[in-house]
Amino acid sequence: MNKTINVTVNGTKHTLDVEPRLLLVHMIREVLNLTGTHIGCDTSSCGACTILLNGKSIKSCTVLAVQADGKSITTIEGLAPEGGPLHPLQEGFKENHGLHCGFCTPGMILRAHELLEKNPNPTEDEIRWGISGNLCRCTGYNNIVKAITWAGTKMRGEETPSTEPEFV
Amino acid sequence: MIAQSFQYESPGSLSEAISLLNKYGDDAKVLSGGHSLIPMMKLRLATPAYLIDINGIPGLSHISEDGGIVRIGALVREAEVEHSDLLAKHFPIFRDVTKLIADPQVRNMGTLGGNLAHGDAANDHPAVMLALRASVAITSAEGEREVPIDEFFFGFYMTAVQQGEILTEIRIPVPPNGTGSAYHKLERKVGDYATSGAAVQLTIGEMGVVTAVGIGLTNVNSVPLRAVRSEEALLGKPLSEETIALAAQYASEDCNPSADLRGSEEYKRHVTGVLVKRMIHKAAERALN
Amino acid sequence: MIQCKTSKAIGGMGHSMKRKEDVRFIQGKGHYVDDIKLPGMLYMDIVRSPYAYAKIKNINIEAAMKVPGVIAVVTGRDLEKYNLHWMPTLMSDTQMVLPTDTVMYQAQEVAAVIATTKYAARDGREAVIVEYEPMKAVIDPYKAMDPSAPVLRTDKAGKKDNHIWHWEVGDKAKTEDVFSKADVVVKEEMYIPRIHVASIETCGCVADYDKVNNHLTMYMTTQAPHAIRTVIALVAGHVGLTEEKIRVVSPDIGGGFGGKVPVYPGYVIAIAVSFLVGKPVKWIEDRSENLQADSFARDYHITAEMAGTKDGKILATRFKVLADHGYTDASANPSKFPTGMFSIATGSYDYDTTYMECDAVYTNKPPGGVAYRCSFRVTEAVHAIERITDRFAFEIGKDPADIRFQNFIHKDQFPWKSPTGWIYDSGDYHAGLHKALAAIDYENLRREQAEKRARGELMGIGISTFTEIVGAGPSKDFDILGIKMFDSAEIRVHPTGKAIARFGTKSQGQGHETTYAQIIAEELGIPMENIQVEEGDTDTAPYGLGTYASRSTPTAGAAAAVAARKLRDKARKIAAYLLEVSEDDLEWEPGKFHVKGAPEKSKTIQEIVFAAYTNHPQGMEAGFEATHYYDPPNLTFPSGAYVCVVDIDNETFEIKVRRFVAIDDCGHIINPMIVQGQVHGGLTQGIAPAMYEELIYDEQGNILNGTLMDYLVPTAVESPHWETGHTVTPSPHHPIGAKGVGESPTVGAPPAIANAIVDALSPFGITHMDIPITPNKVFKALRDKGVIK
Amino acid sequence: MNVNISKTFHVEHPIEVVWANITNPEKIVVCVPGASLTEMVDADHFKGEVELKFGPVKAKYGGDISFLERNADTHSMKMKGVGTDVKGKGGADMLLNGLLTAKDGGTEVNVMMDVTVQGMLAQFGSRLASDATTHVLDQFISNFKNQLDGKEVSGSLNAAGMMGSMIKGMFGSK
Repeated sequence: MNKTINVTVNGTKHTLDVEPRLLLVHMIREVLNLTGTHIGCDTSSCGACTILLNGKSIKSCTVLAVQADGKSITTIEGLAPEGGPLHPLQEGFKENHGLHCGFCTPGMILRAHELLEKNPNPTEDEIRWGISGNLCRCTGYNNIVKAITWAGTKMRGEETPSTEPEFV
Repeated sequence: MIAQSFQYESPGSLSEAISLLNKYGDDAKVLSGGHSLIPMMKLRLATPAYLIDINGIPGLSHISEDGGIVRIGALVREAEVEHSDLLAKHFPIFRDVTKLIADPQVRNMGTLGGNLAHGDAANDHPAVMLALRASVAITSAEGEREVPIDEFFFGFYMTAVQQGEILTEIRIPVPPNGTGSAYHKLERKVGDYATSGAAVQLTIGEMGVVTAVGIGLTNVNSVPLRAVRSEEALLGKPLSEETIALAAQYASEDCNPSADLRGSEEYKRHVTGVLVKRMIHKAAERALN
Repeated sequence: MIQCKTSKAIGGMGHSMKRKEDVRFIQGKGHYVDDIKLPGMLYMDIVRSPYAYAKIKNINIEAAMKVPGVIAVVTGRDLEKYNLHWMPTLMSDTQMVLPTDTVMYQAQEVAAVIATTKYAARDGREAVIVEYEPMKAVIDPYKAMDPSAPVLRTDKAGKKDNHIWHWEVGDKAKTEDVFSKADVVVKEEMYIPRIHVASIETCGCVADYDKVNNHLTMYMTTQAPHAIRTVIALVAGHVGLTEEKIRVVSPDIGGGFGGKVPVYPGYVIAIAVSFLVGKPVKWIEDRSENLQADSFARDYHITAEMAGTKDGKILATRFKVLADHGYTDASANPSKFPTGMFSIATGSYDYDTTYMECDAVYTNKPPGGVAYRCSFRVTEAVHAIERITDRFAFEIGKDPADIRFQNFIHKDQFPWKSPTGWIYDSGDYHAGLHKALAAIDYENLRREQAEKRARGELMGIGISTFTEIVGAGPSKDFDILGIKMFDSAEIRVHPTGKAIARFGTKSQGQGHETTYAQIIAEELGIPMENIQVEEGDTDTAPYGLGTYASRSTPTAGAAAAVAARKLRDKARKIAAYLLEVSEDDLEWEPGKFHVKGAPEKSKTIQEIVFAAYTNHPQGMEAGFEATHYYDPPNLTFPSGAYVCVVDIDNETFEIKVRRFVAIDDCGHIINPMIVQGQVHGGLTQGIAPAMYEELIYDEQGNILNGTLMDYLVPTAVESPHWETGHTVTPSPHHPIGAKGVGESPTVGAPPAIANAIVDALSPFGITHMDIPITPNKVFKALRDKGVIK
Repeated sequence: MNVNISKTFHVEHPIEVVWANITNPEKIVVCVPGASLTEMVDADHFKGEVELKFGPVKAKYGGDISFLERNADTHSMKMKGVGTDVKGKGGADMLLNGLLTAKDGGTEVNVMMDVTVQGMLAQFGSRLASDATTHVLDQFISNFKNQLDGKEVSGSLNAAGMMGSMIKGMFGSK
């Protein structure tokens, strides 16, 4: 038996008739066609499907769409206006080579979003623990840490550090 | 990975939830944080016909203190446990344990009630609750009953929560001054289930004598294990390297770990002793500060 | 030192240009296979075997067909009618698409369910009931070699054992002679575990067959779209799908690492179904399917031996390998090299005697032997030589750094012919190791270690100085299924001076859209911002063998440079015409030709290109386009010196990598930021098998860690803060002096870590530990030595 | 995946009575919690089903059971069950060895259970398998004792339910 839910996604209200077993990530990707949110595992291990649910980062592969009824969702597509200025995290990832294949990136950025909100000036160790629910197979994490640090600096209104690689 | 179809109910009150559980019986499952249940459903290891989502029920999300008891609603999220100042004040162990549970996103969803009600000795809160000598409130159509934590776990995925019942609150006695608590687990990588874990709370009275102690162990027995002999080795005596070593040795001897991908039985026994020793030291240090 | 010939505005080689591809990825606009949605698209899900070895007695599809939305269930018997139930592997072995009677490993494809929605397909999969008759599985490769073992490949007529092939290289008699006379001989048994790339995006495809036009468009996660097109034509040509009717599109790929080179049964079934029903069919693996059924890497059992003198001179090595290939040899090695480039195992050291042999066997495990960020068995080779070198140093009581300096091939000895016949192009191993040791402050670390040992603390320092072999490869020796391993570039410069360049390779995160543009910018002076790079569409890109084994820069990168140079030659002619001087009077500077001695008389590349369309010399072909198929004269031999420090908790035996310094030499560097990024990523995929990852099977052939809950991909917490640097020893034969780098760190890191851990435990007489080295294994090793009771 | 567990217990019944019980398929099969006998093929071969439930996880196996040995002289029996998950997700083989020894007027019973699991349960339930087997054996022993004492043994029993209701009775405070 389907259930009608109301969700606000990236600021737009939707009323959807969904099967109770529909996973939130499938609602986002298949029903709303927001394909920036990815699926990397079945067991809430990889974090590629991370989105913000009422501002909190969650793994949308392990949440049912019906559980989002009455709530608001932010996906990577909603982080900054299309074609408009990038969010400091998006900019930070680009400037600091915080991504290779790009598959984990949306989840990583949304997780970092909540991390910086709760802790605007995190240490390297706090960042590493803060993104421990997100797997990246390409970057070795050094530059993701650097990207989040850079974004934090920018969001605090401070001068951003150099993005040149320390590769001597 | 997609779950088998089920009927979804989101009751607005506890009584409504309980009547649904009674109506659907064995075919119904309670959905709280869902981070143990939904993966099992996606793998179709679990195929409940009815899912009773209790997240919309008011009155289950509190952390409060009254009459020397800290009360934690079953729906309190791990992230809230992690950041609660009230809990941090009385039980530094919660900061230790929550940091080691899964990852931040899972902690935003996962609940303390669910962690206990799942009845998995590999979960971390059971050992903590043993150390803190908590009790658990379980509500059914007949009302509420309070079950001491020692009488809560019965086997793999088996707890005192029966058909038609919901775990509603966790109650922890506020310890006296001079109490400290600590938890650590060994994990293969961050977010993993424990290879072994130890939770310790102890109270140090005059002359350095241990006046109260609780020690719980994670994932080294089919049910969460209280290290009874380890507690006895400390209780009523001044804390010393000898008593601590004895407590560690007893924990190592009394646990029943099985060999698996996390390690051999011998290794698990060994590190259980090490963890108990370290957590006693850490709890004692906190007790004295 | 990296020196740039172009300005940052042009962005040629040596500049850390920000990546062009990132703009879409950071905004969620990457376009991966699972993002494709076509009208009328059907969804496929696959029924898999719960048994490692079993006869299929019956497949009951009745209930599945009753599931709403399910339109078909395809079995091996259905494919058999079209002779599509078997297919060739990249090693010319054979592999089932769907079985008709026997399953050979757990999670093998058994039947495919086709439905109108993803959810219905999964429900249908659950409703297919397969009756099996389980048989006793052969899991241990040594047992598979036993004459009493059941013959697994009964489909092969006359097959009487589980042996696949034997390979050997070197001088057996001479090696035996040196070993028998040597002062010192050391030997270790080493297992390089079965591991999985676990790229965050799993594999999948959308097969879109158009019945009216008899045309197939195959969108798929492949690192080698052209080779795949040819393979599809070879497999399905007999049903009318000939190569001109096939277009393979590889959109953005969420990590490959070699796992997206093979042709998996799911792809072929999707094509077959689309062909039969005339509708697009999407198949996307789950993570557990990916881990359990896709090609694995490694699984080499190596006996390594080294002979030397008492004072540390290496005289000879000997390696004997047993390779577990699962039920079919589905590696992706060049035809002539069934063990890939394992023969690089003589390492970075100057000696002339070696003998290596390898036997490959069938077991009831998933097929493969492909890649984990290194496909050609270089990781296995480097692990063997770097571990046995340390073992030798330990035996004679010499510092592992000293023994390396003593035996390194000197930079003046290049090109150097190895005892197995490779011609190392260039290297400066001494410089690399000196730099790494200085960066980590080696002497002080050894002092600290001595103090800690006195206090009973466990600290270890490990070194790995490896020689890589990448860039396959010269066509005289290298092919995949007969196709020579060249690669290609096509550059088209538009009249306004902006360009599009297309390649036969396919980036999976390596940043080709940026680095290829930089190579062309370097050669033509057109700003890299104005060069659009495209890959992955066989209808538009020139033929190439794809991206794996760190071959893109050595092959397609070289092709880009050569094609650009063809254009520069043409530009010189046009410039001479426009400036009314002889070609010899012109001098090139990035972006323009000027008249020698009169720099104010010049034509920019943009002016020249415009003229190529508007005002070109009589008799000259119009336009400004060039294509090149580059056949490398040799492989490239990158190298590295890695030093690692570990601390081991002396009670719990948890291992922490305190510091890790990696100095890489990949010749001339195109983009330091990207090279460093590749090194970081490769190092994390080096620590992974060294300390965390291994696919584990029980005696019945059940995979015990087929999800990411138990297959331990490192997070940011396990992955240390990598310290990286470089030396530059250009490849003398490569047009831009570059070598590959992507797999170097994955090759070099595991022995550095293993050496460090063994070093920490060496006071207790421990001389070797198999990776992944876990606290549990350290505990066991110390217990076996009686250190722990 | 293989789990091997052995337990020894004492019952206050003469060895021949115990022997008669342990070698009677209709009696022994129902002592396995969740198991039922569905068909007698011949004296040594029969068919049965086992339904197990652990929290949210349920598994149902159907299969062939046979006596490999029933030696009245040595009072030793071997029984083998070959089961298949009814949803086709794998199988489980169980070897049950029983050895009786007369002791102190009663009987000492040694039971060894050797369970090999293949498929889904082996893959995802590795933590469960060992505990589950122990649990099943404990329940088996408890049922076996009850049966000898003439108490009721429910064939469709599920482990969690029984344990839970027992506990509820003991500790319930309504």
